[in-house]
Amino acid sequence: MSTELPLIGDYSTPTNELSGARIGVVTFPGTLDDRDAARAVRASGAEAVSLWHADTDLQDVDAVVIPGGFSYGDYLRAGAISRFAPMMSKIADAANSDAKLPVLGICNGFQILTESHLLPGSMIKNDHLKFICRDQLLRVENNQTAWTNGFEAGQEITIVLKNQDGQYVADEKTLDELEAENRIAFSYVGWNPNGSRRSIAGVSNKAGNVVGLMPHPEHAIEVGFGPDARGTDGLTFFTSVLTHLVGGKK
Amino acid sequence: MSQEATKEFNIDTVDNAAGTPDVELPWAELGLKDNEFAEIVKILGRRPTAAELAMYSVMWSEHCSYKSTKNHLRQFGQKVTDEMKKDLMVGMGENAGVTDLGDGWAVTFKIESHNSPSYVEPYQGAATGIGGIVRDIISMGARPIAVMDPLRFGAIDHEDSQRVVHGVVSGIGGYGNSLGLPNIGGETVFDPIYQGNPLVNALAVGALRHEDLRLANASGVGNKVVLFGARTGGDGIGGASVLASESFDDTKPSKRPAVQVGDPFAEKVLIECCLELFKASLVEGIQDLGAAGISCATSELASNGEGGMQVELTNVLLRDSTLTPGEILMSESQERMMAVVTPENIEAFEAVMAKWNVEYSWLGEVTDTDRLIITWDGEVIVDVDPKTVAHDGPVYDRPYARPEWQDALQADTFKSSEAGKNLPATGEELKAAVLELIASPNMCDKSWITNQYDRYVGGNTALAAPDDSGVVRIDESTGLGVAIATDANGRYTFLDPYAGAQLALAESYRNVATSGAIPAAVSDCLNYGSPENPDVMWQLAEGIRGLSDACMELGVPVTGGNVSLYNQTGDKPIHPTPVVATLGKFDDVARRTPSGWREEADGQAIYLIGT
Amino acid sequence: MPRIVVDVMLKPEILDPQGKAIAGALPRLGFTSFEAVRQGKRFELTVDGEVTEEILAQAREAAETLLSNPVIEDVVNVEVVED
Amino acid sequence: MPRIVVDVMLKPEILDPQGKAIAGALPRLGFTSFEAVRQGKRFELTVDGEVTEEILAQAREAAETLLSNPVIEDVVNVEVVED
Ligand SMILES: Nc1ncnc2c1ncn2[C@@H]1O[C@H](COP(=O)(O)OP(=O)(O)O)[C@@H](O)[C@H]1O
Repeated sequence: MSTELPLIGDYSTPTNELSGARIGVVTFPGTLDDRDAARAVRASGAEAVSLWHADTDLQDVDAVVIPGGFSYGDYLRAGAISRFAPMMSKIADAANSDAKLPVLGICNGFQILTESHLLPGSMIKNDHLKFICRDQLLRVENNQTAWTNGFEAGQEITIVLKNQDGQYVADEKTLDELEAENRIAFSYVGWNPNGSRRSIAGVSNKAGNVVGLMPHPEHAIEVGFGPDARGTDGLTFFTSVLTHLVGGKK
Repeated sequence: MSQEATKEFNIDTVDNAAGTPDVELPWAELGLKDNEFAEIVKILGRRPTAAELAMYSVMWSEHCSYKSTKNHLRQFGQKVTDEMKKDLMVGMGENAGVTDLGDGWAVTFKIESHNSPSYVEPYQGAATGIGGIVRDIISMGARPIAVMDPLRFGAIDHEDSQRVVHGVVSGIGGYGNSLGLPNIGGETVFDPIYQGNPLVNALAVGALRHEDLRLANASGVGNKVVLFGARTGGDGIGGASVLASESFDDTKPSKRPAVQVGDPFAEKVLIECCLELFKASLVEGIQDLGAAGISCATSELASNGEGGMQVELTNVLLRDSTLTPGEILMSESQERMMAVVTPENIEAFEAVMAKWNVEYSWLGEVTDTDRLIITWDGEVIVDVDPKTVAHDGPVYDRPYARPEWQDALQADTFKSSEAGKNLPATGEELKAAVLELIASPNMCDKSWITNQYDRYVGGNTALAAPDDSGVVRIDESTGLGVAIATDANGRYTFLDPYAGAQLALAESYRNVATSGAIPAAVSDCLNYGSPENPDVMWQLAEGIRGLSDACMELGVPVTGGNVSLYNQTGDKPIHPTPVVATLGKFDDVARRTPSGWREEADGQAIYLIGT
Repeated sequence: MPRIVVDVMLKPEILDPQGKAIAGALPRLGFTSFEAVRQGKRFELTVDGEVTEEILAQAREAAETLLSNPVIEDVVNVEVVED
Repeated sequence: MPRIVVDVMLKPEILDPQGKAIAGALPRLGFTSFEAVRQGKRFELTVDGEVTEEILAQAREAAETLLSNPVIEDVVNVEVVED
């Protein structure tokens, strides 16, 4: 049986609800990687649930992915306008509540999370001023978060990097804090592709339920369609959160 | 008509035109020839109104009417066998051809040029080139799934090349990346012949379910015509619009932009919005707005459908309130679409617009008259048979002849040249020659370009740069997909216009075949100089003859394409450059074969196949 | 119609990649008098009618919340321009 | 150090997608007093020493040639700011 390219908001097929977990994927106007993120969620065994930026119903999801793209064209600043979406306030509340909803922000999603102040710092234009798309080597610095517990600490992984505004910046005090609190989740290995401070590729909040990173794990989940045409390192992000949800290691 | 409106625009109504046969009209400035203007008067039985003149002049331009090439392009439709047509669901003539893929899937693809705008303003010119070709794909009812960009620039070390090359590449990336369409390939060629005339061709491919196929036609009396997407501005009307004379008095319109600026965010929203419309079957016919804007959309929708169309032009949402009716009809503002909707579906249509926050306005409806009637505040300013605007434009049999210099050109081999006397003889010299060759800008690594393009978005890219063809999966459950390669060689085609076009096809066909796909369809972008030059016209005629013969020989139909003429700097035409895109089918892209050996396994055998 | 101009610059301690690129290009074009360059944003908000104190306050708030990101940027100027 | 401020805006007749996106967002955040928004660029060129007429002329020329794209943009302002 053939399936159609799903419209946004229609991730019903094919599902594989082994874990019973429901993971929300948010779509803003201009979001690009929502269907890819939904595919990654399904590939990990969970159910992908479409969340529309203008809605306020979190639909009882167990975790949320804010995917990449150019929401509102990134015209003002990446993530600047999306941050004010009704769905974002719901997500922020849930992330900060006792339930500590796991939230993963990828690329534009990371930018939205920093604009929302759920994560520290911000992103400015790449130091070389160009869009860059490449297979990127990362080191998992913190495997104690909801989205990284399936990795070994210090493990090197390859996932896709593609962005225009990926240079992570924060003041020195914040950077020191991040380091001291082990909140740098990922750093670039080999070459720093956008001039990020301290080679930071991703960070987490204090509780470890909110993680943001510039590279795209959802593009490295399937042999033949990812980095090097082989890499599937991205899948572990999504299986990690399932482990987290069933009370596995943090 | 109110006195106010008369004063502001001096609206030239049909009645007024009938009563004032001797008013001078700026038809020559609008690019019409005297015989063409005379033909318009004959068709209408009176002088055209300013608005009608605007419509005819843009629709009868070379760009929209193919008046110099129509007679030759026919061969693409004639040199076909039933076998070649077997999988063809929509052939040439629509916005893009559609090929059956099996399993209820179809694919549509097309290549187009945006050469001259990309020279004037490289970033925006290239960006809007991507935008335009993607809208062609949407208008077939398809979801765009990938883009490609065959590019040709002047010498890499020329002072102007930096502006053009970096502008074009970032424009293509800036727009394509923001749409979420993977860039799966292209070409980059440097040659001084393209110095003042770079070639920026853009290809888009889309996938659709058979039942979602939409065509550009307006049928069903009483159905409503809607314009949606961006507002209409003065884009593409050009500097000081000659239509200023539309107001036949001294009130000058405000400035018209010399270039169009693309809004990829608006286009991305438009894509999703259209797909929802298709899925819910909310539009009967749909047309993208590109060159010739509303003139093109209304006249094509009306002439392809049954019946006529009535449109009230003051309903068009404007970005610039000083636009005259003729300018509104000619405007090339980007990111707009026109659709025909049944009255029952209006509410649902508006709900989709509201969801995506897209502006729209109801312009008019389909009528039973066979006429395209456009009013301004109720006054009739256009009353034409839409076919005369959209399809019955002038057709020219331009004279052509094999240039006298062609023999000398072919005789002038490298071996007989000064440099040729120093052909590498020793191993050392050969090594130096090889190094020189691979260091040339045309041979060297293109990742400095392709790394600025997102090749992963969508999660379906099975091959992209540096492979010989791009491969995308369409159906996740079966692996069904397509391979596409674009190729051209202006130098070969200059030497032999017939064989050169065939070689372009042969190369793209081979690239698709070696990736493991079965070649199934061809789209071409014919970049040539001025058709009024018999030498160039001969190159063009030979190119089309060569390509159509080769398609017949290989059994692949041309499903659509684009002709770009007048590519020249001063009197010097570019090399004839027919860019050919071949599309191949995969029943499972898992079987795609990358170029080169990627697996780190020693001991693989290398074969050389062919002659 | 009057406009309210809002100017936003990256905070001085944040390296500005665009400004740096321009600073590098200027001397190559013969413009040698400039020590440093920074690139920021200028917004023009058009107001239909008079710019009241209240509207100006709105503009200031929009400047701080939407038009700039206080983590990396400063609003350096909000002023009314009459045409 | 004195700075020369150069303001560049898209020509009025050119579509400004950035301004459009902001204009769309403002009312959703309760800022309803603005008819239109346009987004441009502000450059600050730092001068080491006094801003002579000659340096100002250089800045004007740089504004027209490098800092703006005359096909789609206008230099709307070049002025000296002393700190
Ligand atoms: N402008 C471009 N856009 C996208 N891909 C490009 C472009 N130019 C070159 N490429 C890609 O780079 C790779 C190498 O190109 P090229 O050096 O022209 O290869 P070849 O000589 O084998 O045709 C190919 O995969 C081609 O599709």
